[in-house]
Amino acid sequence: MTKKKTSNSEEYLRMYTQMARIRAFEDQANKLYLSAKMPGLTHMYSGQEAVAVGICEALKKTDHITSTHRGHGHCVAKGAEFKQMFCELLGKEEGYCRGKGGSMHIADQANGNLGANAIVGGSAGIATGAALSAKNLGKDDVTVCFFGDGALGQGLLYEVMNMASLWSLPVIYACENNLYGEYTKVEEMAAGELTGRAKAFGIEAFELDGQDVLAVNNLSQKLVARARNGEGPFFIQLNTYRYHGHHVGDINREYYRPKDEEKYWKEERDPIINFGIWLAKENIATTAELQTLRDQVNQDAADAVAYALDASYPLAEEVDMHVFI
Amino acid sequence: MTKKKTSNSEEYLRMYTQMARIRAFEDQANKLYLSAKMPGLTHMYSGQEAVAVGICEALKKTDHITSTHRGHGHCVAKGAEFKQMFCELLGKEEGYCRGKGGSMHIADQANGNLGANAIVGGSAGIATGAALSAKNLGKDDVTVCFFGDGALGQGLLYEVMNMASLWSLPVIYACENNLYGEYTKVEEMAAGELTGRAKAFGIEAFELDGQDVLAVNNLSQKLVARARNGEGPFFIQLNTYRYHGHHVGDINREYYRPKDEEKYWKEERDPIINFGIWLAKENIATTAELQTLRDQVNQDAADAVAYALDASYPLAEEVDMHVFI
Amino acid sequence: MRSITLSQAVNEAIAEEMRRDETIFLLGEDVAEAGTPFKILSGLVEEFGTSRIIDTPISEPGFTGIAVGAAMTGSRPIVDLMFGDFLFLVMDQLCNQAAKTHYMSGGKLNVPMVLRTNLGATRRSAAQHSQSLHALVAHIPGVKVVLPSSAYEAKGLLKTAIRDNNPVVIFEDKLMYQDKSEVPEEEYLIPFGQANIVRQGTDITLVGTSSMVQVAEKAADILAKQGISAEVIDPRTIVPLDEDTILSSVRKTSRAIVIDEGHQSYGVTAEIASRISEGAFYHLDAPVQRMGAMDVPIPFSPALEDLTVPTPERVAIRAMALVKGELTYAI
Amino acid sequence: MRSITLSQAVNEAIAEEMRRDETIFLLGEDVAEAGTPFKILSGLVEEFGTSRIIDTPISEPGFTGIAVGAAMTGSRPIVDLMFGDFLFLVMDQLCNQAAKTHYMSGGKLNVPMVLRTNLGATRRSAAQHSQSLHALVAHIPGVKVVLPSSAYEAKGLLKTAIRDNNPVVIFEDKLMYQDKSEVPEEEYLIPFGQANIVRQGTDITLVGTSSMVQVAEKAADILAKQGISAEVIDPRTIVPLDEDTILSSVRKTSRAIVIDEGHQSYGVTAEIASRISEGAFYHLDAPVQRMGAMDVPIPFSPALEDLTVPTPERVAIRAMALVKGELTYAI
Ligand SMILES: Cc1ncc(C[n+]2csc(CCOP(=O)(O)OP(=O)(O)O)c2C)c(N)n1
Ligand SMILES: Cc1ncc(C[n+]2csc(CCOP(=O)(O)OP(=O)(O)O)c2C)c(N)n1
Ligand SMILES: [Mg+2]
Ligand SMILES: [Mg+2]
Repeated sequence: MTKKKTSNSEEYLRMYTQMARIRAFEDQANKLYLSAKMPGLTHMYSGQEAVAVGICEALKKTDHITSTHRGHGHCVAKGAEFKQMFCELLGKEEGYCRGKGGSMHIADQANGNLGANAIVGGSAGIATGAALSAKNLGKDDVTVCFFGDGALGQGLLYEVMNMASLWSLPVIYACENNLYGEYTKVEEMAAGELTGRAKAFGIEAFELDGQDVLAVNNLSQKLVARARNGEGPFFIQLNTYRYHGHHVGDINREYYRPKDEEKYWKEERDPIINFGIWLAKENIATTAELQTLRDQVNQDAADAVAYALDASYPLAEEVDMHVFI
Repeated sequence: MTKKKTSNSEEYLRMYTQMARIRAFEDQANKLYLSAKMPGLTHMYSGQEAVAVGICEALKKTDHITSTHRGHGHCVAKGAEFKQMFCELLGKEEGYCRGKGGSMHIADQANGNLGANAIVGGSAGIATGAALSAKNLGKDDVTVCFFGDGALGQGLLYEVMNMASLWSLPVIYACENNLYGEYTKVEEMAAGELTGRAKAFGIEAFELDGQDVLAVNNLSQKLVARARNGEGPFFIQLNTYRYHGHHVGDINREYYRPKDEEKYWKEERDPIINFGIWLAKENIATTAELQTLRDQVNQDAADAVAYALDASYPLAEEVDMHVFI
Repeated sequence: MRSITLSQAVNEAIAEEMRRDETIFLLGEDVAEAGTPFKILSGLVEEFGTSRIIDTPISEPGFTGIAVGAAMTGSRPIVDLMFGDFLFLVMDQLCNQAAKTHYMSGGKLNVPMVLRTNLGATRRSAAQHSQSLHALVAHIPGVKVVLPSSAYEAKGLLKTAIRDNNPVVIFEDKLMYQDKSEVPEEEYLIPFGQANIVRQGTDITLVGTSSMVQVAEKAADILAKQGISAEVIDPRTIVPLDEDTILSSVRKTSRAIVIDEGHQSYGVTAEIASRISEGAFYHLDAPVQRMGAMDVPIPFSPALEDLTVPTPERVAIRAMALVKGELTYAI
Repeated sequence: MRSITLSQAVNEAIAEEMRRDETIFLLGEDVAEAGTPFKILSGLVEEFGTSRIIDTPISEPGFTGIAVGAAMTGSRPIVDLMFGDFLFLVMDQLCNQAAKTHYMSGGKLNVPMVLRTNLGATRRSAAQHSQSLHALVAHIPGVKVVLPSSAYEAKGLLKTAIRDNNPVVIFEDKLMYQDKSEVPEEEYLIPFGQANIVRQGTDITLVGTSSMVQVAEKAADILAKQGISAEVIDPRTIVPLDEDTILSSVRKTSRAIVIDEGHQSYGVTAEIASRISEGAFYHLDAPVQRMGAMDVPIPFSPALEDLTVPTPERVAIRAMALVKGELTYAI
């Protein structure tokens, strides 16, 4: 952990809570899948919580984010509620997208989340466009584009980084390097240095421990402020790890990823555990208080799941609504 | 000029001739347009001759190139004949593509030219694929991908440079920076350093005076040899200039490009004039000999035009031939 | 009434709408000082400045994606795609993103963007600069598809497109940019989904889109000389499609030819012909005829290119055969 | 005869062809050790090594372009495109480059590549992972389009595709990967452009593609119980399309329904229905019916998704109405 500033204890606890909420959400989502109650597949964000929370806690509600197929964490971190999220995952009418989007398209317009995206790298243009829009309309909103290391393979990203740089747009490209894209290692997919991909376009680029929520938040605060000030764009590479398989169904994964590696990240690098230890050490919260907090969050998630399971599906009439406005 | 090696006088004269042939070809093509004998529009390569010739003279016949909308120079440099080229430009059956491709799709398979391309950047994949193919099939052929500064805007290029780097493919990306893409300056289209775009993918990149045919040829020889040897890919930025408008119809262009600038390049930086001066100075050829050579080349071009104007169009039956093989 | 070119009509439509609504901006290649290679947008950057008339790098997928994001967040972008053939480059952003956002978000997000591009062959521009690809976009739910057939149509339809809250793709006919037609000085809009009966007739219905409206009209002239009265219908928008106007006409005439410059197979003519066959089956005296572009890449050679697209003469010949009952089975 | 899954059939087809011809290689995302997310290609990298079964970065336009170039220079690449929805990303390389190269070069270059991808909804994968986009490719001259409807078909058609000297796109039905059918041990190829009469019948022709062949067969079962004899035809390839077999059938039955999982409007059903209406006009007792996917982005919610695609029940209902003469005008 990089920063000690107990005057911020409320913020710290909020970050801890948000990380815990993401973890709780994903644990429930995974259970839903394992108990065959979830339609389709979904991608767990567990392990990467410090990235979404560290960044989103540096944003205002009106700032925008774009998200990915692994998008629950971003959604929670940007302010979404469990109930509407679970309803969406289960295809229910009360879901954020009335059940029409599902996990891979969950969006939360009211909190500035422009949506998950099932096309890898597909939201790079959208994020950059939101930044251009803000600039053009005279708003000081900043947009964060979340994407995985795998999305570095998509040419679209380079096209829009070039324009963001040419036009000094208030956008931050947040590359979550969790070491894999599906079942392939990042080094087999990406030549050269990842941050070099942004520097080539004259974009200031940073590499960071994505498990350290304070470090992520500190840098984000600075870059968001600078972006608001017209000094953008920026690029951050956040080194992190996904605990689960590529999706909930990816159970036997030793052929591409050693168990030891998973063990190391889960036991030594867990962003929630480590931040908890630090909070206790700094006397911001006791271990027991943190436990209570996590219990509460877990209960909230379980309640929301129960609610969503009972909620109703959209009516058949909805099927051809919302094609056009 | 960077190299003096009079033992190579035959090669030097060949380079001079090839450059003169390109210039002669373009002058005739322009005349065809101005006299309304050319169907459609075409893009003149005049001014950039040292790039195509310097590079192609470093290649074997079985090496491949891919070309651009501004492709006559590459085509001549890779060994094509005037007659079939003019026939193609006029849509005649004896053209390299039986008149079906025209200027923007001229290809010369027999000499390893995989074709011009009317999609900016559209041949980056093709060139990289030709390199992969050569490697896979155990051939030692090298592929050169010609493209303009404007093509740096296309994401496809970054996707394939990444793969070329990951897989060490024998491909050379030759970026002809002629300062403009259509009516827009390169600095308004490209953020950062151009060579940085390749270095980001771990590709060795070079910047070079594209008006100096010997410099271009020397570097090309080296890189082609290294690529043949499995040390590719490489990237070369060749700084050059197009003398005409974006296409033959782009006549009033002062609003985007000052006359002075054109004058400077044409008078001070002409690759043919300057190489001619050097050849004379080195006693490789007299000014008169070079004049004779240029006269001959001009005559050849004029004869080929006359031939092509008289040649016949493909028969109507051809219209639905060659959709499938 | 004054006459202006289609190019001027487009320019006016954009200028008027941009004056009315500050959230509109336009982006694309060489749109500012150069005013596009077709000189359609000349003068706009002088009035609206470079933050609203934005020159982009040659990055079609990128700037289309940027437009999608801008449209989702309060702006109303107009994308200038220099050639319709470049649609292939932007399909993901247009069809996976823009077209689906409103639906996928359960109606919460929307994408009020216009993508202006063009169609049309016979300019000797060869296979990658001559395609008419509107059928591809029409197949994807969530995008409206507009095909103006004159300067008048172009202005009224483009203004409607700019005010629409959905993604709209408008295809201008490249060969028509310098064609003039009467265009009122006063503001007008042409609603989507309302076909135009260009000419009344009783013997046969010619449904023509975009460039093919003129072709149908000229064919109707030829037919008139033979005593055949052709009704010419311009659907104006193919999504939404005004089936009613087309069906009423065919129920009256009992014969129809659908003419479109896209490739014939799996294209626009098939959809319109099918809807006619479904909705006017018992009125039809003969199978609905389709005339699209040949199913070949557009050849460069003038000797070949002109063979690939429907012409007034070929339409008239087909119409006469139809009227004379010579097309009992397939062509 | 042994039965194997469609997934195994594809695997066998590729392995057999790769053994036969060393110039064939395969590339795509997670195709090597992972054997694709659908586990279709498991075992191939072990036999053929990483230079012939190539894992790529997530760069669909890039690796499709690479395949085009490789195909132009002596290799025969097979591109694995994980989801049919990603076609939008590769349209330029597929349709502007691969499809046109042979024609534009006057027959001198050719592009013997296969792009394997899939189609099909109802997997709860939502709007960007459920599309059936074969109509888009079929509209572009120069690409063959193949739609296998079983393991047997998949193997025979894929082998033909790999030996074809043109760009071929083959769409597998995602929901069928684990479906078994009888597949001989001996080598066989299924020629393109030759429809399969899956079941003989006299009262109505059901033309079904890909996933919809099973739907048509099940509908035929339902109809049989009602005393209605349906002929089921699987075109196998929609480019080239075997019009003759379809027309012969409709001339016999006088009624037809075309069923396809792509969106209905401007899609495959329109083309096939049009060809039937043109070629069997005077034999038709009622308008040809079209049943495609609804013109909506595919919704995630199971409650909605299942409504969007044709089912055996809905096909049977439509067929009965048709046979009973209830569909005199439009539906
Ligand atoms: C354009 C595209 N190609 C392929 C896929 C299939 N796919 C889904 S997630 C994924 C891996 C993405 O890796 P990364 O960006 O690193 O994100 P992570 O899953 O690691 O969070 C792939 C290949 C897709 N959804 N979109
Ligand atoms: C994908 C695509 N976008 C736009 C165009 C239109 N266009 C043709 S040439 C050109 C400029 C290309 O600039 P550059 O690559 O620098 O080549 P140069 O013309 O300078 O040789 C443009 C925009 C095109 N042909 N293809
Ligand atoms: Mg990853
Ligand atoms: Mg240039």
